[in-house]
Amino acid sequence: MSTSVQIKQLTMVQAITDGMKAMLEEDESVLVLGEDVGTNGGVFRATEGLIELFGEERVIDTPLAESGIMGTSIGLSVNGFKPIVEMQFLGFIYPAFNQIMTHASRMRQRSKGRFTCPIVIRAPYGAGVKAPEIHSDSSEAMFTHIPGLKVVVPSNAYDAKGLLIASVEDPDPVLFLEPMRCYRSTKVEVPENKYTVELGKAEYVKNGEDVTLLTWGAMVGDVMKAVAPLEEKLGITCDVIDLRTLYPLDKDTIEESVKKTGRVVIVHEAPESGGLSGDIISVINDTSFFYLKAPIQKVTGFDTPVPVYSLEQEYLPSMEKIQYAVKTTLSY
Amino acid sequence: MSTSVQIKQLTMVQAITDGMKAMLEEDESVLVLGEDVGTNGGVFRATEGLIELFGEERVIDTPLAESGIMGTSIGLSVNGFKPIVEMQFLGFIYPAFNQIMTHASRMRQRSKGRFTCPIVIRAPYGAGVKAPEIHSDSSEAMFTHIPGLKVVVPSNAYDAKGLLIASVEDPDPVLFLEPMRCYRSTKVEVPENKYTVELGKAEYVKNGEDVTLLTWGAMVGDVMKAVAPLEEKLGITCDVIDLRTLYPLDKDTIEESVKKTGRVVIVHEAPESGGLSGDIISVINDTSFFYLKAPIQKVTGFDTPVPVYSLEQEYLPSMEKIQYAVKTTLSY
Amino acid sequence: MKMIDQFPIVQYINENGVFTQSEFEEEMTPALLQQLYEKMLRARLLDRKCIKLQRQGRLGTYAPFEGQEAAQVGSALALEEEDWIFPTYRDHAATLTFGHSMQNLLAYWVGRIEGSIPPEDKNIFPPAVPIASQILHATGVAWAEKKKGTNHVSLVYFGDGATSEGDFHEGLNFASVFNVPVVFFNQNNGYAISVPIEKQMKSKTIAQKGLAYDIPSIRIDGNDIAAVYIETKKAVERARSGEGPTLIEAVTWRYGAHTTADDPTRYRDQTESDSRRRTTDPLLRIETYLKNTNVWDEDWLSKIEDQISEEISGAVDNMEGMPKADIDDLFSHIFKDPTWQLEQQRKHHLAVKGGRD
Amino acid sequence: MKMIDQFPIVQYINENGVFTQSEFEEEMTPALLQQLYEKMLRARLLDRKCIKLQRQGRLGTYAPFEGQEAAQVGSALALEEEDWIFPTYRDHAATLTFGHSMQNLLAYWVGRIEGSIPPEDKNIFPPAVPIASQILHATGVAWAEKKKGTNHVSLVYFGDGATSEGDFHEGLNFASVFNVPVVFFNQNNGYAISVPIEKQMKSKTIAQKGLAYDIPSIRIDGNDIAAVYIETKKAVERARSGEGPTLIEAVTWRYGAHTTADDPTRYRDQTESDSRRRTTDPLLRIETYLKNTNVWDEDWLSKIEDQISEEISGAVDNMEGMPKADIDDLFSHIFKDPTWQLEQQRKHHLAVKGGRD
Ligand SMILES: Cc1ncc(C[n+]2csc(CCOP(=O)(O)OP(=O)(O)O)c2C)c(N)n1
Ligand SMILES: Cc1ncc(C[n+]2csc(CCOP(=O)(O)OP(=O)(O)O)c2C)c(N)n1
Ligand SMILES: [Mg+2]
Ligand SMILES: [Mg+2]
Repeated sequence: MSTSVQIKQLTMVQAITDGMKAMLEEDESVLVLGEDVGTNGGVFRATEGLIELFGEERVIDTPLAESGIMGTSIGLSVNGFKPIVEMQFLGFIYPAFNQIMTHASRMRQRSKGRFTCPIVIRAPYGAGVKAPEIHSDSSEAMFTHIPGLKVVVPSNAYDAKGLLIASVEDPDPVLFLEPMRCYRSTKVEVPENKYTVELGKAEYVKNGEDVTLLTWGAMVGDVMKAVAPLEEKLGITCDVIDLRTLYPLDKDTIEESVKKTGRVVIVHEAPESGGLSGDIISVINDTSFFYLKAPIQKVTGFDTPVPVYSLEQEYLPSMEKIQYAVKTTLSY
Repeated sequence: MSTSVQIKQLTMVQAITDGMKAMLEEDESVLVLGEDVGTNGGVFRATEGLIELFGEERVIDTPLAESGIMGTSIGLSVNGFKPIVEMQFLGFIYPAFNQIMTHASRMRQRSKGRFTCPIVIRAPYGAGVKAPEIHSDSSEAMFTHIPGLKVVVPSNAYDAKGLLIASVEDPDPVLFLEPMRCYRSTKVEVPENKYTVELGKAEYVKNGEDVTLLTWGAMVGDVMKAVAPLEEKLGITCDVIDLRTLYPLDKDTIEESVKKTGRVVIVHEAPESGGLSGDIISVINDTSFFYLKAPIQKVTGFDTPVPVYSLEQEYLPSMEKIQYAVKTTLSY
Repeated sequence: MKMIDQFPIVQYINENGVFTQSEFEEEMTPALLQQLYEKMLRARLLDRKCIKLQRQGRLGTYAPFEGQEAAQVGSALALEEEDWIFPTYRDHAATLTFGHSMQNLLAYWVGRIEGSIPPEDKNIFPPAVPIASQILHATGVAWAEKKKGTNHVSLVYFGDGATSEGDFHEGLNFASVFNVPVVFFNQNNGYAISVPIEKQMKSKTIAQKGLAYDIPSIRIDGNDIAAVYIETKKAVERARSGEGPTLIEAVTWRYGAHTTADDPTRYRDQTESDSRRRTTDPLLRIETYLKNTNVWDEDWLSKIEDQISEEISGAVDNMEGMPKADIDDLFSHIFKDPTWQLEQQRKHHLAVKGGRD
Repeated sequence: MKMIDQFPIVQYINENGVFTQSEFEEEMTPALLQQLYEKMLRARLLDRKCIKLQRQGRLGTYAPFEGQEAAQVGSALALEEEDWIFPTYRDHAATLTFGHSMQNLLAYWVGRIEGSIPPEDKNIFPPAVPIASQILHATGVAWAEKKKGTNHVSLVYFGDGATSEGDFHEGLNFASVFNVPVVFFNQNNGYAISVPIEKQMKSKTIAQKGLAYDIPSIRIDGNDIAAVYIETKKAVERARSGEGPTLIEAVTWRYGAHTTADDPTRYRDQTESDSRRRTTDPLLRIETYLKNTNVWDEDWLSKIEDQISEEISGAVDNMEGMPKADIDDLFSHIFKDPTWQLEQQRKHHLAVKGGRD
């Protein structure tokens, strides 16, 4: 038998299923819990087939109660299990906010490590798929402000599986956000075996010299599309960095690229005020202030809730806005 | 009878009571709701005497349920009332997070103004009073990221009354944070009549030339103490700005001062990552980038939950750290 | 006594179209039943149209309610003009009956804000999307009516799944403690998406949950519009006269998918829906009763079918003819007066868009 | 039947020190009752000491429990070594009895993390501060025991006020649905800070809230340690043998303030506390019983009082002799491996502090 790694072409949602399957197989303490994750295989089919393979003691349809899911998962995790919790949409995580903010994230500190909560909270998020209202929130920055919680966002199927496995193996709670727009947008090669993508490490999606674009999730594809014509027609070359982990940010990669280019565009779909762009600018201020040649440009959502879908394309960062921001940063 | 305004010497908590009293008197639709706000007069005595004056139909002891308080207040506010809701401590607001994030703040948008939620949510917050654990959270930045919600923090009794009245008169939901450390730390002159302090406007607490210090709440006093010796001994003169409203930030005042000094120190007690310093740096980046002479310095809490009180003084921004930051910004 | 016996399913007209609670037969005149039938038919035809439109790509994801018409129509009709209703995403039969605009209702499912906005004189809350959260709003609104000294009431819809959320509990407790004029109208359709009620709760009834709060509860046949109408009226009258909240569990069934994005064959045997259509269907029941009592009239049926079809196509045309969503709506209703951030973002947005659209 | 009659207060030893449920008199031997008395006395003397220390500025704000000793001690003793308990900020009599370190318990009230950390072999959760949130943790922990196939159980403490929170409802429902081995132990002391139970709920009992979930419930005299001990044992055995959760409402009274920062005279007549001391006090009841049965022994009493006083002063000394809180504790237990932010913040902190301390 050869040792060569089997490769499959998978969508992001399939890669996520694959990652959960790998961990359920390897580690008996891993559980999957949530609304409709069992028989139905999840409203996005992310848990498809898992209950058949692992049974309803490990893949659990819970009552409709997010605080209940989160709170009991805290108990399960303290007492030896590793729950992978699905919040059906990020917009429905808020009833569980107290349990996340006050308990899951503080348990290790409150007990000096005696009790810990190795929980992964998965949640589809973001706009652009014409979902009904309240289904498209992008509130990741609220969670990066919760000490004791890591926040991860993959932009592609390969990372999704590797980051998910790393999150399950992480000894602390991780919020794992899944950009709905990426769920089925494309298939990429994903190894069949288990592998991890390290938390806390950003990735250069492409390299350039003139401007650094910092982004994550569904915006990575948009940014790549937006910079292509700039590169081809105007010869503007860009570093495009997929941050992948939003807490802790990969300071070193950000610093390295900003020191090279001196020009930065941050792209995210959450509202500008309170959005993660603030934190990123803060990190750049701390590490690379004197290298900046121009004010940092932001392409973000507005200070509004994500609108109903007739307006969501207006709300989302557009190609034009990204290009405009790149040009603006070069105009100084 | 003279028209001269009566002045009283009040602590901040008394000024807050005074503000509620003024509004309860003036406007029949104003209600006060919360846990222990009636007979007990609130655990900090902020509602002391109100139930005697206005009766239990208007000053209401509710069951112990934050989501319930917030959710029913949404209904009350849509249907003609102006609830002033007390969350007993900011650390206990999280069970109400869904109602605030998804409903109170979005009602106007979701109905194009047909339904609105003029609610004031009062909450004592911050560390430094040796409160039991979980009682000292400083999570204001999570709320500045909620579109549709304003966030206000007074630093003294005069502002507290004026800002509170302005908040009650505001047609939209306002989170009104009361720094526990300031509740009884000092008395200042407070007019007996009704007056407002405009939301969205910062205040110069003192003027200087060399460095801009941006802060709010209990930190204002600390900053003033910290800069006094710098000024006296080293001749470093400072703008100390009390932001007062955290959303919307007073961009113009920040810009004006930063353009003058070119050097900035931001002081807050919330954790650094995700803290409001990010937003402030972002505003400075947008408005005054080319005026900055040095990286912006931050004196903040750590990326940790507010610790139990044996460690809270270590956690809180100290005089030394503020002075260190001022000197650092001047070292460039 | 077992709970399930303590809360028997109250029925007025049984599956054979026979009035079993004869004292109400007088109130439920054939004319009234025809009117109720017409409202149910109107809702059902709209629901079917929506599914068609969704399949044609003319609506987005849609949440159908076919099978639940009696529960929604009967309860909505039990209210008076100035009362309030709090629908979920699935309660179009109720909102339509209570006076929501059909055009706006359709607009909701093409992602238009207008969808959430009722006619000026109708107290209809925007549909609740986060499960159970509206139970508190209904309680608060009704509490306000009580404080104002009116006799208007709230009626709030929620599903079997919603009873698991903390907000259900807090809402019932507040209503109980403050003796608020609200009717908690549960549509127990046996499923929360794929989760059957047996996995949602161990209790055999939802009605028994009222016992925790000393709230009078009743379990009714939600497919029997006579039972729904009269029992809701009673609850509404209790509320109106200051006697406080009532919990109604209307046992019903959703024939179709949770939403058009859902595939019910994954989690339940759809033959149950087929057999229920033939046995417990709310429209069929009235049809049978009217036939039994010789009031049924095929001409009348085809006349109202035509009227309804016409109304629906008109509404669809109007909805599809709506001017494009206004970009200003993004910025104008966040606060009464936009903050500088909103002004600036709006300006930047329009500037970058330029002449694009 | 009225709820209040459906849930009568179960009592074993009445206020006159008479065993009213004689079948348990054999199990509750005088020796056992002496032991229970001693545990209650130990808790009470510690509680009084804490209030004194707080007045002297040697403890911070403190939450006293005097009056609730029977409820806490009796229930904690009904558990086995490997079971789990989930206390609130007021359940020191329970945690102490279950084996928490007295020194750490004191340390909690000088703001030390150590306060939340039980001895290695004791499954005691950090005290819950946000009301009712621990009910879910207890359910999750017990669920884990069930999944592991052990027969350990959880017992969770919460107050009358806590029943209003959504987490109470969600916890009971999860426990019911998954048939989890957890005992929900409610101490109904009639007040949530200043809010009397009549404003907290309209229902006359807390026990009846179990009906919503088909969870067996019982209402007991929480000041009768025999009733508490035996009824909790029954519930624990039910849980242990796979029969699922039980809700126990232990009706009790807190003589003193909510915390040392609270002034109960603002919201209740303190003479009620005085009269309760003379009538329903949990220690007095055992004393009377032991006197009635001629087992009471003043020498024994003064011996154990001395022992306890000594233990307490030792614990106070140890607590006050603890090395200063370690700054590293601020940074070291946020994540297993500190992030760069934490490293950097720690370094900066120590650098700026310099030799200061
Ligand atoms: C807080 C929250 N969690 C999850 C969801 C996703 N969701 C939408 S409908 C639904 C099931 C609701 O079931 P039920 O209350 O029985 O109402 P039904 O759809 O059957 O009418 C779920 C889980 C949501 N909308 N809100
Ligand atoms: C979520 C939350 N809200 C408010 C508080 C403030 N608070 C602390 S104790 C308490 C009353 C609790 O009453 P009860 O549950 O009856 O317990 P008791 O104190 O009587 O033992 C309140 C409101 C809190 N700790 N957590
Ligand atoms: Mg349902
Ligand atoms: Mg109590």
